[in-house]
Amino acid sequence: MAARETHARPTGARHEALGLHPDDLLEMYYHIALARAIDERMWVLQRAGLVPFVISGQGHEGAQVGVMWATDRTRDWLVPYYRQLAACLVRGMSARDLMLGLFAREGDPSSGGRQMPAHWADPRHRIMTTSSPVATQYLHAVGIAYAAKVRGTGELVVTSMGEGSTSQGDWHEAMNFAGVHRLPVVFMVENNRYAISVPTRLQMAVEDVAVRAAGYGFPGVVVDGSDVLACYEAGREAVRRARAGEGPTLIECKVERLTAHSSEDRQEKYRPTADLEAARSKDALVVFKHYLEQVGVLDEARYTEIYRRIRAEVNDATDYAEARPMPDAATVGRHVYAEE
Amino acid sequence: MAARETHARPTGARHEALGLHPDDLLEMYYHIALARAIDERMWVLQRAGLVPFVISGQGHEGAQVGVMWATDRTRDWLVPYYRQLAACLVRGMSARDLMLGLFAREGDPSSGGRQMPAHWADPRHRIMTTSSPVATQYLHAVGIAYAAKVRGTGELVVTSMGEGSTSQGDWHEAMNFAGVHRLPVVFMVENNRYAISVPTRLQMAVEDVAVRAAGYGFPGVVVDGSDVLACYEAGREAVRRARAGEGPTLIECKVERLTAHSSEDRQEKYRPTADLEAARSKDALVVFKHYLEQVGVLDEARYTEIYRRIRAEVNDATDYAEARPMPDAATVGRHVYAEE
Amino acid sequence: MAELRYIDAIRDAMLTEMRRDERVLVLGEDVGVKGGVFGATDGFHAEFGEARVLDTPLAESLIVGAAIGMAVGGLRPIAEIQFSDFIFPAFNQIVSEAARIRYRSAGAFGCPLVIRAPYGGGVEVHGGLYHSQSVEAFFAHVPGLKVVTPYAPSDAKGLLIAAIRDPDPVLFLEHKRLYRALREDVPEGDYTVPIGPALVRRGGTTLSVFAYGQMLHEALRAAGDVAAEGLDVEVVDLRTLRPLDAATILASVRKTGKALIVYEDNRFMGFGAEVAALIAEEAFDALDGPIVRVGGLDVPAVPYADTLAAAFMPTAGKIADAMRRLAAY
Amino acid sequence: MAELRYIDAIRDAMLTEMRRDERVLVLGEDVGVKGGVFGATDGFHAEFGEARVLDTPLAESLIVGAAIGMAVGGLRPIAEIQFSDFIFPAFNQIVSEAARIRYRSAGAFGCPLVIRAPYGGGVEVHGGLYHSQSVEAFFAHVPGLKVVTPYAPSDAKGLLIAAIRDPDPVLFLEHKRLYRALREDVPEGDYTVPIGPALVRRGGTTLSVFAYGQMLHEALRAAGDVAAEGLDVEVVDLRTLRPLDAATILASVRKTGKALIVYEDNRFMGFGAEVAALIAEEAFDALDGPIVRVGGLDVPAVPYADTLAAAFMPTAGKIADAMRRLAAY
Ligand SMILES: Cc1ncc(C[n+]2csc(CCOP(=O)(O)OP(=O)(O)O)c2C)c(N)n1
Ligand SMILES: Cc1ncc(C[n+]2csc(CCOP(=O)(O)OP(=O)(O)O)c2C)c(N)n1
Ligand SMILES: [Mg+2]
Ligand SMILES: [Mg+2]
Repeated sequence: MAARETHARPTGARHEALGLHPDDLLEMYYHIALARAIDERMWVLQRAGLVPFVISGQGHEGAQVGVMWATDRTRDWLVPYYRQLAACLVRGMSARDLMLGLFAREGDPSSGGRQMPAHWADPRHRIMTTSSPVATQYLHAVGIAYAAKVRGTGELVVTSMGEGSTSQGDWHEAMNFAGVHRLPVVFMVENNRYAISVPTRLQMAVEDVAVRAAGYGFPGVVVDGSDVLACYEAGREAVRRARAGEGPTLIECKVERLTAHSSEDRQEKYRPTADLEAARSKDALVVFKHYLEQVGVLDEARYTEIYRRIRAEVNDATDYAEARPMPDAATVGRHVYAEE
Repeated sequence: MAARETHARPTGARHEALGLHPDDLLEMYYHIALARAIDERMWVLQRAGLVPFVISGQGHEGAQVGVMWATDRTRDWLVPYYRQLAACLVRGMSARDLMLGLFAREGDPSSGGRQMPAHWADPRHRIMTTSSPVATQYLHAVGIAYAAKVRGTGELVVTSMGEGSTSQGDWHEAMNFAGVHRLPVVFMVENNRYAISVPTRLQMAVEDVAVRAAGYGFPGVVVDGSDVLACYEAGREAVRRARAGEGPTLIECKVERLTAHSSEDRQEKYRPTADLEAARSKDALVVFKHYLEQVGVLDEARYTEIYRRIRAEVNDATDYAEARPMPDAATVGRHVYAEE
Repeated sequence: MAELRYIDAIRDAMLTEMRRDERVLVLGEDVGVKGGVFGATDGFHAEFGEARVLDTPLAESLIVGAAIGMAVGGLRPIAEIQFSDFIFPAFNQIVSEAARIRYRSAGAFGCPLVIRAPYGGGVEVHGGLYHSQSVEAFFAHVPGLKVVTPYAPSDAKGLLIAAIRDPDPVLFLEHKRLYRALREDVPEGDYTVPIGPALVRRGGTTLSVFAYGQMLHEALRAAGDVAAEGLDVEVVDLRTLRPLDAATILASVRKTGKALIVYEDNRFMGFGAEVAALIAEEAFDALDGPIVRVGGLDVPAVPYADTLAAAFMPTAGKIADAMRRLAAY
Repeated sequence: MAELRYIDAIRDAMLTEMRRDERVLVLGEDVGVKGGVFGATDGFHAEFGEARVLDTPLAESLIVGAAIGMAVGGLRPIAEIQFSDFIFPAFNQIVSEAARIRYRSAGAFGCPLVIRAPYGGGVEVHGGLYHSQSVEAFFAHVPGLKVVTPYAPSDAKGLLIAAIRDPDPVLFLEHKRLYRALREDVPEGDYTVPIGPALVRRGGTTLSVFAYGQMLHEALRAAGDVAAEGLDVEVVDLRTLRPLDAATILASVRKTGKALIVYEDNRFMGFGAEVAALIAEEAFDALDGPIVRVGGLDVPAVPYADTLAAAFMPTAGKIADAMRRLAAY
């Protein structure tokens, strides 16, 4: 991977060259840190037996915030996958929204408690409803992009999945269609080297899934997912292309899965400890903080302030969601079809 | 395409350099010509109302015979698609076998009259049973190749499909799996620029589907399907790789569909006359004959002899099949499950 | 009113809606310049252009999956599956996705999408194992989907327009043998037939027959044949399989006391099983005889050779025999 | 004999066959070092190596499609679908391919293949819409497939070995709630239970209940509960759904005169429809009451929140109520 890490060590010039203001940087950091804090709380709640299940985005947050930061949050779409907690936050979902989903409580905007946690949806923020069968969302994304193109709305669509999910036929069918019609879509692959327990060695014969984009007639780029600014830069170029009618881009972010696959998984069985430790050194939360300190954007005071704000939000969201009632059993039959 | 046609004009040296004896060449030509003659007869029978349906391999024969000639006909597998009449002949099916399928008569080795014509099967010749849903066969091919590898039989598998069928998810899933396990499989794509009426422009954003092989970690080559020796050469190298444990090869043969998609199709509606005329100039039957004449392998006498033999075979097969009874209605319920 | 064949009525319905509502588009294999392998979209490409008459790559999961996205993105897609036999690669997108978008988002998202698929076989179809299948049973089982299979040209038009305007995904199954079989007066322009209600096509008192699609045609013929023998058979056209019109079915059985269900699909677990189960539970007290099903053979699909295809198919003759036996019970 | 849980019996069956026959291999997602998400292949990777315990790429159509090729190529693949909810991408390969290889080649080729899939939900499963589904109805409709869904650990072992040795494709459905629920004496080593025959698990005279999988457990509990009220309920474990053991079903109904069918899957067009239809046609004369079905709600799948999941599921309580009503008819 070294050959592809062409970015110099962070200097002040980097974010400035990207046109990012220190306030942007702090907001980006806040979203990464908030996502992590919510996520960690979810595990605590699961271990305490308060919720039955959690699936996590830890280690993916920097890539998501970087790429999503380049989109227009009022009109663009996100067609997410289950690790995109941070992306959903950037799109405007709140900690309360996410906690309502975790607890499956009344008012959960994603599914009204019908889906497992991490199956987000929010039409207010153009977050398409998430399903479990992997890769299906790529096809929805190209369909939404086609509609945007035909209707001339100027919208674009970001969608994502893990590297394992690229083995599904739907992935290929979506890539192909997007290439043929030069659709305004940004395909993310969050490559964390594992599909549950299956390592990339058994998943694909190439190191970078991004090389496949050439076979569909559009660019594929590889970025270090711990380098938030590099992700932003890749996202910005992909957004520019999509907006200009130049078509799709595949952005492969090399990320690390810092937790087990889900609360049902015990990764020690298949993942060497050394591998997990190495992963921790590629944590965008740490790397980006370091950058912000170096360039003088983040100092102790600001840091404390951000974490105070986050802690309050997470506590509030947890208390709020836990206090909400379970969905009314009488509603189980609703919304199978449109209601008059 | 010009850039990829790197072969010089035919000279005696070409087939000699490939180690092909004049007898091989004549046998190859015979198979191409026989396939064409059977195919043409099928259309005649269909137009005469003697059979309800025909789907054709005209224009694909040279590519098939070229590639298949490189395989070992006693142990290798063919997992065919509906245009591979010529490939099935090379594998050992007879004109009678094919005509029994066309007429759907008792004794049809492919399906006992259960399938539409061109859905071949023959365990004696290791021709896997063909189905209609396109691209499914690529997955069967990689499964057979996996079995061959695990069992250490030294067998390899050739499978094929049209360029349109590469848009199916199954295509991708098979390519990926074959790459991961370096399976002994030769993937052919017979690119005739149309999927029924849909031109490649709407099918894929790249000119050569072969470029996609790189994304699966193995070579993809493009060959001119009217150049039988080039197809043989590509096949030979692919077979060598497979046999040596180096894994799969994708061979994209640029061929021409000289007929409508099937007897149900009227191609004038979507295909310009000029396009069809251009296609005729790329007919391997003509191009290969020309080569054989140039290098002095085929003369008038041999030509007449070959066609006499072919005419007799086609007539015999037609008469034989037509005279056979229809399948006994009482057998309709057999072979849903294994019989004791 | 114009005398139209079934296929013309289908075409007319789409044409009407595409002219009325520019969100409506068709997509599928060969629907463009070729106008579809059965001609359902003949001329559309010239009138509406490539963006709204979209020849897709050869991939059914794409066709349905992208159509879902189009529906969410504000369009009204009509996806054509070239033959219903090729709908299975799209099974996941239909069952796990289209049918659940609304439920799983608790109503926040909807999926107004029509999937048209020609189905069915018979000796005349010469379709063999993969161009003849009946697929309704798989999909009628799926909550969130509607499944419609009209018999008459006017219903084909009216139900298709209703399907296009429906806020939920509709699988629209067209029996290939009906396409060019009969002509019927079909109202011009805007005309809808509601999704749901069945229709008594022939009143009778001896027994009730429930059928749809091509089998309705066979059932009507059989009813005509046995009428001479004094059997007064009621024939109900189910038209919509999901939601099923239980009221009309039960009312008919309550009147006649006997039920015969005819379908071309494999008998075991075919759609007739649900109709039988419904009657056996809800109208048991009214039954004067066993609930009889006449279905296709339990072999993978309709074989190609005429002899075998004939052996597979339920026909008017076989149906008439079943009527006689049931009437005599 | 060893006291085994269901999951252990499954594991034991595969282990027995893999040791006995080196053509047998397992493939699927996470079946390797991890040993499967439910542990069915725990330890296999170490014992048999990567080639015979194959972690596939994340693609179900590949898993089944390649397994078909492996079967044709002389192996005996056991394909694991991680959750039955994820079997739909493989629908085409199962229905159009595996189930038809033999028929379409008039017996020249066969496809000895087992597809294992954990299914089912319930409040305790917390699976939500995509980790809880019952999928048997779709597949029981398919000629050429066999569909098996054992309830007891010993049956799980015996039927799985029978499935592995079967010359035709078998879909083997394991209810997730049974995995660790009960223990039973299971014969060690080579042990088969034939595919096909149903089993009367509790004899009775008041009415017959037909169920399978987890619902059999609920039905047995309900039968126990109503016994105190004087209802003598017969409970039949169907075990194999295709081929269905019509003889045992009909004999039971002929004895009791009343039939109740219980299944967790969506009620409409669920497997119970076929059982009801069979009885309504073949044992009508013996019926003393309506054929009653208790099934899952007709919503897309089992919702996640406990309140909603409970509302979805047929439970012993609901089944007992149905027994009482039917007995009183
Ligand atoms: C069609 C389908 N098959 C199987 C699963 C079960 N499953 C859930 S996540 C997962 C692994 C996904 O790996 P990857 O795509 O790399 O994403 P990651 O979880 O690593 O982010 C699997 C096999 C599923 N959700 N959908
Ligand atoms: C899954 C599936 N969808 C649709 C069809 C109908 N169909 C048969 S052949 C064909 C076009 C195939 O085009 P291509 O792959 O380029 O092969 P060619 O016929 O040109 O050799 C189509 C759409 C099919 N057989 N299978
Ligand atoms: Mg991963
Ligand atoms: Mg083609």
